[in-house]
Amino acid sequence: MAEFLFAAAAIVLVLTGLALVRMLWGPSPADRMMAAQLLGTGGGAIAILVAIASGMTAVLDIALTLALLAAFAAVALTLGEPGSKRRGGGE
Amino acid sequence: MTPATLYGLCAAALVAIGLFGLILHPTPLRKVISFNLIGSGTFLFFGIAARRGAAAGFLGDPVPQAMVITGIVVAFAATALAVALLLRMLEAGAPTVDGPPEQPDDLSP
Amino acid sequence: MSLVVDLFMVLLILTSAVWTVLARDRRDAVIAFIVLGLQLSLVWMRLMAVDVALTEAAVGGGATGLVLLRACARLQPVEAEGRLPGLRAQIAAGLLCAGVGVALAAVILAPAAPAPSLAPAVAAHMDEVGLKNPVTVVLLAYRALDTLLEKVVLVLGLIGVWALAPDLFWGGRPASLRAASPSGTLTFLARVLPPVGVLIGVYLVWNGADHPGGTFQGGTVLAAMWLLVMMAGLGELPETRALRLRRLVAVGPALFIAVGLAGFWMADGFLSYPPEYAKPIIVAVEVALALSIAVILGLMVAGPAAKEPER
Amino acid sequence: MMADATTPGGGLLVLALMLPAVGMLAIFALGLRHAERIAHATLLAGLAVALAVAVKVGQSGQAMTYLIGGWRPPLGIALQADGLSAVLMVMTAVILCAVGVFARGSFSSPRDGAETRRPFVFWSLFLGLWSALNCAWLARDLFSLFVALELLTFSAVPLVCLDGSRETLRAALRYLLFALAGSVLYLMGTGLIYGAYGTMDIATLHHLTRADWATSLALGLMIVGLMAKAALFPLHLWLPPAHAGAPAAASAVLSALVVKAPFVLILRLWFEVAPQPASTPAGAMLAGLGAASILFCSVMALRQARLKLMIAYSTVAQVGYLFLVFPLVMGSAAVTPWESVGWTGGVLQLVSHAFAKAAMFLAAGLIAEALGHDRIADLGGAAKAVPVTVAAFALAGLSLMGLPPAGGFIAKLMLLTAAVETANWWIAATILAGGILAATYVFRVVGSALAEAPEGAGTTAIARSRELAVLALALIAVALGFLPLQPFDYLAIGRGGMP
Amino acid sequence: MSLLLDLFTIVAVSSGLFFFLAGTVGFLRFPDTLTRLHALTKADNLGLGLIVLGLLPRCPDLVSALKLVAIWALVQLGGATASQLIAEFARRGGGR
Repeated sequence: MAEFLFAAAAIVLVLTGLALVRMLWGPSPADRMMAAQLLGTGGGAIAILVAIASGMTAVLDIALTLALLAAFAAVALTLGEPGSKRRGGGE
Repeated sequence: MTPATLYGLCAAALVAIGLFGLILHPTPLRKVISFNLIGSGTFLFFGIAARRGAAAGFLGDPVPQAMVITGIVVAFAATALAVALLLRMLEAGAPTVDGPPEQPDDLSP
Repeated sequence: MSLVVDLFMVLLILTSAVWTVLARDRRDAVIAFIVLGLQLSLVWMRLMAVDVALTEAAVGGGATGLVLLRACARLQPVEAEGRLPGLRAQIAAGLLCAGVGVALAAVILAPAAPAPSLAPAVAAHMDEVGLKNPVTVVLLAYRALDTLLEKVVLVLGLIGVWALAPDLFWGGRPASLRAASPSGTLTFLARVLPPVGVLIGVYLVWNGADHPGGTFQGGTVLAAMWLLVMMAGLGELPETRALRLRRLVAVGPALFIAVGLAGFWMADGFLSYPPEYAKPIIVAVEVALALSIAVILGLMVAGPAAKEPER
Repeated sequence: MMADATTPGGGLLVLALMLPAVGMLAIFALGLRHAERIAHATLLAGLAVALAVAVKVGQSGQAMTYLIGGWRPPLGIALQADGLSAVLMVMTAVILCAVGVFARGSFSSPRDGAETRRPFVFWSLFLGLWSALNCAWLARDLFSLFVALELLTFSAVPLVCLDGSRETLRAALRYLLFALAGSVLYLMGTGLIYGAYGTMDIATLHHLTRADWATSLALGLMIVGLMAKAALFPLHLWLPPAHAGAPAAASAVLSALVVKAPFVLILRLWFEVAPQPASTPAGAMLAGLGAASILFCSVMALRQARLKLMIAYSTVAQVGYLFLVFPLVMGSAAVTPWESVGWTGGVLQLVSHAFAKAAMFLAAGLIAEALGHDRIADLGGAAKAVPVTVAAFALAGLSLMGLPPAGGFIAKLMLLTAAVETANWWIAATILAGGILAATYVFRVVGSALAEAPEGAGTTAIARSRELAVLALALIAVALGFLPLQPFDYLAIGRGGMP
Repeated sequence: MSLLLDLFTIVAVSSGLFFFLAGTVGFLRFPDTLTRLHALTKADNLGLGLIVLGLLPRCPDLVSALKLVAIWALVQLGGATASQLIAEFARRGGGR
């Protein structure tokens, strides 16, 4: 069973890893941030699969931390942007 | 090849990539990000030393792991200080470390 | 099989790293750096360093990402993106960096055999400290001096950030963290998440004595929750002159030093603990440190005072 | 010498490390009202501790050791004061005390008790800096030394931009970026060392290191990182604007003490960690860069229009002298390095430059306060307005030039002797040329200060105690010249067990 | 019994993987930001949810099980708010 769970973790890694393509292509910052979001969720899934498969329950705390801070980057992205009066041109 | 060796090579690459950015990027924020990249690679060196040193029932040598935690704290503090400094410099009107001092305030999109 | 997966992981990491350096837009670079932090936390898990993985997850995804994104938001309207210099400089620098990378790789490929390790020494003296998490034992007993000085570094860093305030604003509040366009979603999150987050933060600190976790991981989570409340506009940052705040910052390092000095007559000397009380003392120090770390990190992210102190 | 056990009185080393940190936290937690009082009490206590350590080391003829928490290296961390550390500790304490007296004039808290930025930041970081320096002198663990370097960076950088102007902010940011790059390279080296030897303890490493490729790379990375922090040519670009932009009291500490810490670390790496005999080409390269620092930055100093910038360039040049030590010490196989003239000359140059440079920066600060500017061309009248200060500047200048009877003279003479003995003629030529250049830029200032005041130039009165503090530093720099011209046993204390 | 349990885990985890696959494919292929956001939430909601469901019976103790549920709940909360925020951000022009 452990092998199956490890394999599942590997598959999640590959699938969410592909989302990296969106991070490169964008085109908007929102798209890139969504890629980060998906990778975060994937990271959590990988951590719990590994934790249960290996019996190292401490690894669950990694997933817990990742899950807790999942929305943090998205919140930070929307800070002061672009509601402020001085709108900027990034590119 | 063991995973530790593989990630060690990855660490070497991270250092090289970060160094490239640190040398070439003209703006301070990008230099700070590059510094963090080098830092990540450096921490990984400690990590593979720890993993290779697994012994006495531990899956890794805890001493370098503890050092990495200390290092991450310090790197965060350095990043926060550098960012505060560059934002303050911006208010005082000098956005780059070695580039032209000022940019017009209203770049239109 | 597993090596193929590792290889894929390395590929992902290098992609993020290269993009962090090459992305045109600085915000894209920061997002790539956050992604890199997530990936590195998985790598630390793979290297069986759960304590470090927790730290990386809390700092890379949380604290550092927030600092950098906030900087982007404030730079965006004003500062133009810098461009990398011309091709010739890129090739020269690239060769230099590749040289460094290859030299490092060569060292990695020829490891010392047998690999040197302090793990047996750590294990041999664990009983004298009475905790079961070896990393915490190293941080708070064997190498407690480093940990103590690192807390002093944090306080100095905070003073350094505060020092950037204009004279007029000294002692006032930092610039508001509030999102420019307040949204109901954010408010909702900031009401629901912190209670859970505080629980998890406390759990990480408490758990750190015997299982992976500890002061810094827990403290960072607590700081993140505090910042979330500020960003949603549900609370106001304190004035930097407030003595209660200052004492909260100082309590952790001060208690650590006091415990260390008490060791001169309670135990074998500076930073040694009487064996029968070692665990409760260390836990008490950890709790105080976590509190201080949470406040320091929050204040460092918030930045120097940006308003005149109220009369 | 292995750090096996805590020696009697070793607790003093802990006090040296912790007292300033406690003072810093107290200032932070109690607010400004007590800042100056806390700082001065800490200064006195710290000076007493440093002197006590020096006396104890001298009496016992043995290094003092303290094992933190009773844990023996390589698991634990050892603090150790050998002869060199003791000298550095006393030097630091004396200079900081003088700067403390000087700074009362510029950073006193306002009468109404409201907290203001500049005094609060200055005094708290001043004490933080002291902790950092003592840690750098005493720690015998490569990673603890990394933490010491970070402490140093975090307390030094904000001092640079204390006045908040655009130029100083830019200088501070550039300084921070160089310092961080240096730190990360140093840390990388320590990581490789740990991977190869499984310890960070210097005494343990001394018996372990092999002359292999991994060790060379690790040491190379660490030394390059430290070079950036010590502002060795061509990594010196950050220093002049940073040291010139800081307030005089801070500049004095930065130039006299802060740049010395990375150099001392290089010294330790070179003689205590690196497999012996150390590589000859690497030593020659360090000396070559040192020589380039001396020549290039002395010429730059000559070309500066502003006094503080001139002094800052002179710092880079004088730090260059320190790096000449490496090939000079290797040549003599019969005697251990610390019994050689070259090593002693190098350490003496470090100490005498520290006193001389602190005196010069403080003098420049007083001159600028008195005249309202620091343009070298318009210094006329300074000798009349602040005669003691100008005299102190000239005395400190003697030391930089290497003229008798100043401390710099004997230091440079020892380096010169060592260069001749080891037949390093180009080093000897550089030392002489550097002396002539230094004489030129010092006399340029003194000559200008002795000139008549221009019509209508007003001056501000300066407290006598501050002038005397500057003079005291300059006199110490000169007094070092009366030491005998031979290797000192004191500096070799604690090195008996080394090959 | 144990066979049945294994089967349950395999089915649930595999369906979770399927939703991750669907989410990623949609995220890569859909033409505009908002529809991509929809694809993303599928992976968050169902992918992780099913994996947690499949792992629950294998938890060695109650605390781990509670943590699993907490992780799922936090990802739900975080994912929902994050996509909401990103959507608002994209609608405002996304800093382009």
